[in-house]
Amino acid sequence: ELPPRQKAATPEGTILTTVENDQIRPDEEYVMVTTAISMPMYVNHDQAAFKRWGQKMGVKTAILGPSEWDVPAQIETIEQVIASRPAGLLINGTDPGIAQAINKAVAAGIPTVVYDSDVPNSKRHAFLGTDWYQIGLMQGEEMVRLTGGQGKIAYMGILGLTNMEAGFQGLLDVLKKYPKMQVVGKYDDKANVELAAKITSDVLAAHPDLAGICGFDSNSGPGIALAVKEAGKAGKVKITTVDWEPEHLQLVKDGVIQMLAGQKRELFTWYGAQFLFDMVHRTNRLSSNDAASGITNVPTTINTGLLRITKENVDQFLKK
Amino acid sequence: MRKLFQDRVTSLSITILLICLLASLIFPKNFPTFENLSQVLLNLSIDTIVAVGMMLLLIAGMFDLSVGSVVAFSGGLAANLMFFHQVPVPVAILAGLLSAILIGWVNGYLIAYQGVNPMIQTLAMLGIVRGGALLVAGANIQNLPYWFNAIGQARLLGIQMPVWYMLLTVAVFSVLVNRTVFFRRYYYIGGNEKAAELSGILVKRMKLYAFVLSATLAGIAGILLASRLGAAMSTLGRGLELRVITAVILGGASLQGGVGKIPGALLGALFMGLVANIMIIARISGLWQDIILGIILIAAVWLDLYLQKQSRGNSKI
Amino acid sequence: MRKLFQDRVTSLSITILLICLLASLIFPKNFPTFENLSQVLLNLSIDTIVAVGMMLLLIAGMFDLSVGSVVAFSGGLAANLMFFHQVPVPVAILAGLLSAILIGWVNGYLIAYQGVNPMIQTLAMLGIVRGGALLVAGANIQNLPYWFNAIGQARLLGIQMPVWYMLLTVAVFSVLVNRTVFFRRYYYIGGNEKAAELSGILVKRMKLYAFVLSATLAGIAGILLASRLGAAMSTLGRGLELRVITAVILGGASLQGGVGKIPGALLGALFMGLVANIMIIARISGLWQDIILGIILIAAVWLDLYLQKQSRGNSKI
Amino acid sequence: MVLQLQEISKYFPGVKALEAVSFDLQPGEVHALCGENGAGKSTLMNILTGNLQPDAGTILLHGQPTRINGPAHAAELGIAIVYQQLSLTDALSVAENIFANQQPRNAWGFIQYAKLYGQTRALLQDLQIDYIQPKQLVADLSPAEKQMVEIAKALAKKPRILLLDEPTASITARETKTLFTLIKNLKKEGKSIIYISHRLPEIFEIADRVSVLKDGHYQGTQPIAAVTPENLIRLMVGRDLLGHDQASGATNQELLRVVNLAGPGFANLNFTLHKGEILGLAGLIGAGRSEMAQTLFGYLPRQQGQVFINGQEVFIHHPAEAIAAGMGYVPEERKSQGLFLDRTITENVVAANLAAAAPSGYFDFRIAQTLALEYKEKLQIATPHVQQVVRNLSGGNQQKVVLAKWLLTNPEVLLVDEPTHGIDVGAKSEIYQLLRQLATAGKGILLISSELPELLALADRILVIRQGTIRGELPGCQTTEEEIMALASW
Ligand SMILES: Nc1ncnc2c1ncn2[C@@H]1O[C@H](COP(=O)(O)OP(=O)(O)OP(=O)(O)O)[C@@H](O)[C@H]1O
Ligand SMILES: Nc1ncnc2c1ncn2[C@@H]1O[C@H](COP(=O)(O)OP(=O)(O)OP(=O)(O)O)[C@@H](O)[C@H]1O
Ligand SMILES: [Mg+2]
Ligand SMILES: [Mg+2]
Repeated sequence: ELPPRQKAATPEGTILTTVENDQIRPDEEYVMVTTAISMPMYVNHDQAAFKRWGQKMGVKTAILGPSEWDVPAQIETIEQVIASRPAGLLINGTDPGIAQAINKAVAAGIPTVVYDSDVPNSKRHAFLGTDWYQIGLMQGEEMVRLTGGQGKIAYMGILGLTNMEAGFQGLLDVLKKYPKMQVVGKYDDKANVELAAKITSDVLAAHPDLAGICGFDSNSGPGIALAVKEAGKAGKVKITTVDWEPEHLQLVKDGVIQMLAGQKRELFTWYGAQFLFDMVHRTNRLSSNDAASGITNVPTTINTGLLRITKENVDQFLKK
Repeated sequence: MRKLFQDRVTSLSITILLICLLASLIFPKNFPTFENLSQVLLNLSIDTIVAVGMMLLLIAGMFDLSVGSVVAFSGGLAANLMFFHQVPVPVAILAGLLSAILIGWVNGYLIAYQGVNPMIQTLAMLGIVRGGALLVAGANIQNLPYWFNAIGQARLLGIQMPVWYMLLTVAVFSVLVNRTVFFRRYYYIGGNEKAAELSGILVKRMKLYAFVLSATLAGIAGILLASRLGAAMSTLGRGLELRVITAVILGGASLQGGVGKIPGALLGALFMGLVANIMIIARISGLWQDIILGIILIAAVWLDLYLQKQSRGNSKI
Repeated sequence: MRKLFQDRVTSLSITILLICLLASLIFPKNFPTFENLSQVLLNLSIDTIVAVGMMLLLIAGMFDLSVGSVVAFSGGLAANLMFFHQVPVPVAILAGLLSAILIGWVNGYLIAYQGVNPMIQTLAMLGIVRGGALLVAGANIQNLPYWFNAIGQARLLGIQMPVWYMLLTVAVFSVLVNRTVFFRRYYYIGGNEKAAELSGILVKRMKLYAFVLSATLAGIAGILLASRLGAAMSTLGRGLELRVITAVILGGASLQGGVGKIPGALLGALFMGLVANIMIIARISGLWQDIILGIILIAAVWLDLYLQKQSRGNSKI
Repeated sequence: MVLQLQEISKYFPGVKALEAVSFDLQPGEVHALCGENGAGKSTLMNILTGNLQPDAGTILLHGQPTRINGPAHAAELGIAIVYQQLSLTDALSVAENIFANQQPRNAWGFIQYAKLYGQTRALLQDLQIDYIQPKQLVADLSPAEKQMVEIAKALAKKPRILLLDEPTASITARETKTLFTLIKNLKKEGKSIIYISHRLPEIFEIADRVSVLKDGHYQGTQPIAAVTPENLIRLMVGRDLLGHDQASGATNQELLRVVNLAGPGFANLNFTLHKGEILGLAGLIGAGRSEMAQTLFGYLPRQQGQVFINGQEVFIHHPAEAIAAGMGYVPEERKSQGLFLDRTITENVVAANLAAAAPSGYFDFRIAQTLALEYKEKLQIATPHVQQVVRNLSGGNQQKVVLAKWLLTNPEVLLVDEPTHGIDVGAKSEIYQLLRQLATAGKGILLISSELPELLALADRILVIRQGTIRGELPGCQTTEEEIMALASW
């Protein structure tokens, strides 16, 4: 029995578990599937908001996925969850490779929303998130501003992740425009603070005149900052990085990190879940049978935008 | 009854049956369904194919940490050739497998003939091949040819193909390892290398073959995984080596070598797959997953030991 | 001259000296500077403290995969107590260390007295303790007391404290392991467990102690790391176990047990740290790093074997 | 009474290793313990050193009922043992092995290495084995040297009770003599010694009293003067032994010819082995006989020289090729070189000839088992079943398993290195007969043995080796032990 040939990326299948309006079924459960489920950033933003949403709406929520960054395991989790027919699926778009699993869910009639990074080849009903390319652009532009458009730049993240590679591309595209900016290296910190610190101090030894470093994963920032601090170059070597965990914010406040490109992760999952709810409850009906007419009654793609956190506004975030 | 617990394959089978029974009672709607169980099998098929090779290595008293990278590399290379160079599907697959064989050969040659420490050799190879996977697969290669994807996505009797490949691999190697002179030699090598050499077994050559075989199986697994996902990613198979070694040891092998049976590889993987599945069904999430899995692992091994001791009587040594 | 290469500590020292010399010649401005070298040492200090305990375990023929999590947990627990419960710094540190001791004790007890497979036990413990680290330090704890941060951030002779702690640990354990009856027993245990038992060594108890010791050192490392960072994070120490085991094996230990010397732990870590440092100074970036590091690792081990063979003459073992 | 055992029993699954054994030991006595392989001698010793706990019975030490918890406790109680299975650690030096866990230390608990090596040197001198260096690694010693180190290790504990479990099984006459002098000295100091050996002449030379075990049952104790070798054997075996003087079947047809062979530790080896002949190799410890055999067998690298089998030159680089050329090699160290201790008897027996159990191309367990059973009968391996793990066999029975493994390959040329190492008198005569039969069937046997009576009884010719070269050739039937020793030592 051969698999179906790839068709155009439009949602198919009828949404099975529709419920009229605001009545909540007792077994109405929304499941979020991510990878690296215990990463603090995910726990404190995505998952916290999703849980709050569930409590507010009075529906069941569950958060599943492997504890390490393991895309195949995330796919496996999605596939196993499909078997238990949740009301809706909220999926962290960690890699385009999860398209197959998303399509399975859609084909099984489960409303499926992707957040964080889009999975373009999939039939997901909706996407909310940020464009990682934009994160790269933002870091690049800030770096240009901080260094006056000249000097040596290094950057690091997890190599081989699609969203991060897009971010790297954004950064490079900005730097390309400034011939006096020289990229001296791309490094793999494997999402590890100690490794990020090691790489940074080695880079500082290699390039005593380094102008700036950009980090692309949650652990890059603290690691880079540690090494720069220990080398006594805090403030001299400019750092821009992603995410706004307490330690990132503190480092901005201390003047070690100059800018954070933050994502509005709470919005991803809060509104993502709401989209699922609205699909299930057909809150906004656009036709007599939206699923049959091949449309969804929620926005298809939403860019939640980025936060720019610098020393000027960091206090507001710290006080949150 | 007593004898049962002396053999890990039997005792693990019983444990697995009990777990299934219990899970069926607690989650009658979600656990014992065809859909769920076939999905569990599908999810462990890749690991199990790798685990068969690892079991053989452990029987011979060795192990290979580079298999996870080989999974990523072989799939990545095949995908790269198909996508960027329009190489026909079978040729691309063959290239992926050949690359795996080559990696296994280098590991085996340096370990068996040059005496390089297996841990350092295969760990270094893990890094090298992971780097290679990044080179060939970049972030991600998608839109692979239909016939390539069909290999891993087609179904037979409603069950996706990788499950069948896995069962075939386990069955074939069970018979081979049990019944052929060639493979039985690995028990002797793992039991006492010197005595094996003096009994006329070409220990070095056999070791080389074992690494080649294990890498080849990892290569096959990599192709299957890429085909199943319809995409090649350089991060595939990360951490797979430790997962597989754990499954294999759970299935009755020992790092000291000389013991283990091929079906144990499947059972070990199945045990871990079922525990993971039940935790998903029970909606246990986040940090509790690791904690509970850890406790269950220890408890399972401890229980097995306890039953063994009981059935052996109280004899010391 | 010939004898030199029989001992890994000497041969590795020579290799490291040669590497340093070469790097100083090629990169005279960047490599042989006080800042660079002291930073290299600082970056490997945490790993090395853990490696000392791991070396002892490997000498005794065992290993511990849970150390990476223990690093995160002990620091996390101490930070949690200081930050949320205003516990005085020394008490919090003590609590962190006690938790590490407890973890080591559980590992050691189950492995030595209950016979649980060390690989499965410590891998399961890795998961459990990582979960625990998330519980105590989930949100990442900042703003730790000044005196706590001072432990890891203060400097002596311009070099940050962790380097001194590392040197102290290596020195103390080198002497102890070399010169005390208690620690020398581990060579007997690793060399031939049964013979050790027959020689009147309480093998089980000694094994338990080794796990406790290794976990304690990991606990110390964790406190130091948190103090150096001025923060506790649940993700600290990820992948540290394999890095440390590699360093220790490079430093002359073997998974079979019975061999290895404590300074080897430092030398192994130093070798890897220097290679990474030089690669970056040499402008090798990104994925090539892993590939080249892997090749250098294999080459170093192979060369060492080759020289050993030469110096031993052609006698077969 | 130093030590009294009352009704000691010990059971293993399927085996009654000891059944109500009683026994006593007087101060200043050498008490020999005799019995067939698997009679329970080592088990009894293991009970005395606390490795095993008896299932029933009491141990009275100096009249006090005592529970011996383990080897450490036994050492505290003044009991030391020379194990039948070596208890040394290869990766450590001789000195550290001898003083394992009791290295001399200062007030701070630090080991005093100078003292350690000094004491070791003195001890080795006492044992007249000072050709062994205290700093040498045990891994580099030959089995015989290891055995001497093992003895030194027991003596280093200055025990009041010394248990010797087949201490002479792998050493030569010269070391045996030193050992006996030592034992006599200990006796004079009032120490008590339990002495286990399968070599009856030794027992008559050294023992004051002798006790016999048979199948785990105590057969009684007698003063040595009251027994003769014949009735001792009858007590042990339960029957009289057949005389094994069989005519030599040596022919003049050349089977194996070695020309100018050189390898690690020996050079210029020239000899011919004929069909039907048993050629003995005599020599002291470290003479290089094992190296010669292992080089011939392709295990050690050949440096130069030629080897002919049936007139055809053979080029052997690996034991596999040696087996293919019709050779077999029974190694001297059965534990590390001959056996797969954690595998069953069946699997060990077929190890060197797996094809024999796979006539159809597929390995067949039942055929393997049949073969194992056949050899269990032939060699009288004492075990309830052939699925027993070899580690659980008594030393002598383990040796028979190694022999069975090589007999199954049906070699033309069989190299046997200390083939009766640890084998009881009954089984020994069976093995002698077996070797004779093989020779009569036209095979050639190269017999390396440190037991001179064995060489004299079996060999058609004896080559005496000293320091890696042949120092003389003696006719087996006419020469004497003195003549051999004269050539073997200076
Ligand atoms: N751990 C064990 N498990 C099962 N059976 C055992 C074990 N140890 C010993 N035996 C059995 O107990 C019996 C006595 O063995 P023991 O080693 O005491 O014999 P022995 O008299 O020393 O023989 P030998 O002269 O061959 O050394 C043998 O039949 C042996 O197979
Ligand atoms: N692995 C080794 N490494 C170094 N030297 C060794 C090794 N094995 C044996 N020797 C040495 O080689 C010499 C020959 O030993 P070998 O065991 O061949 O003597 P042998 O004549 O067979 O004596 P035996 O009667 O003990 O069997 C000895 O001096 C021994 O110390
Ligand atoms: Mg015995
Ligand atoms: Mg010898």
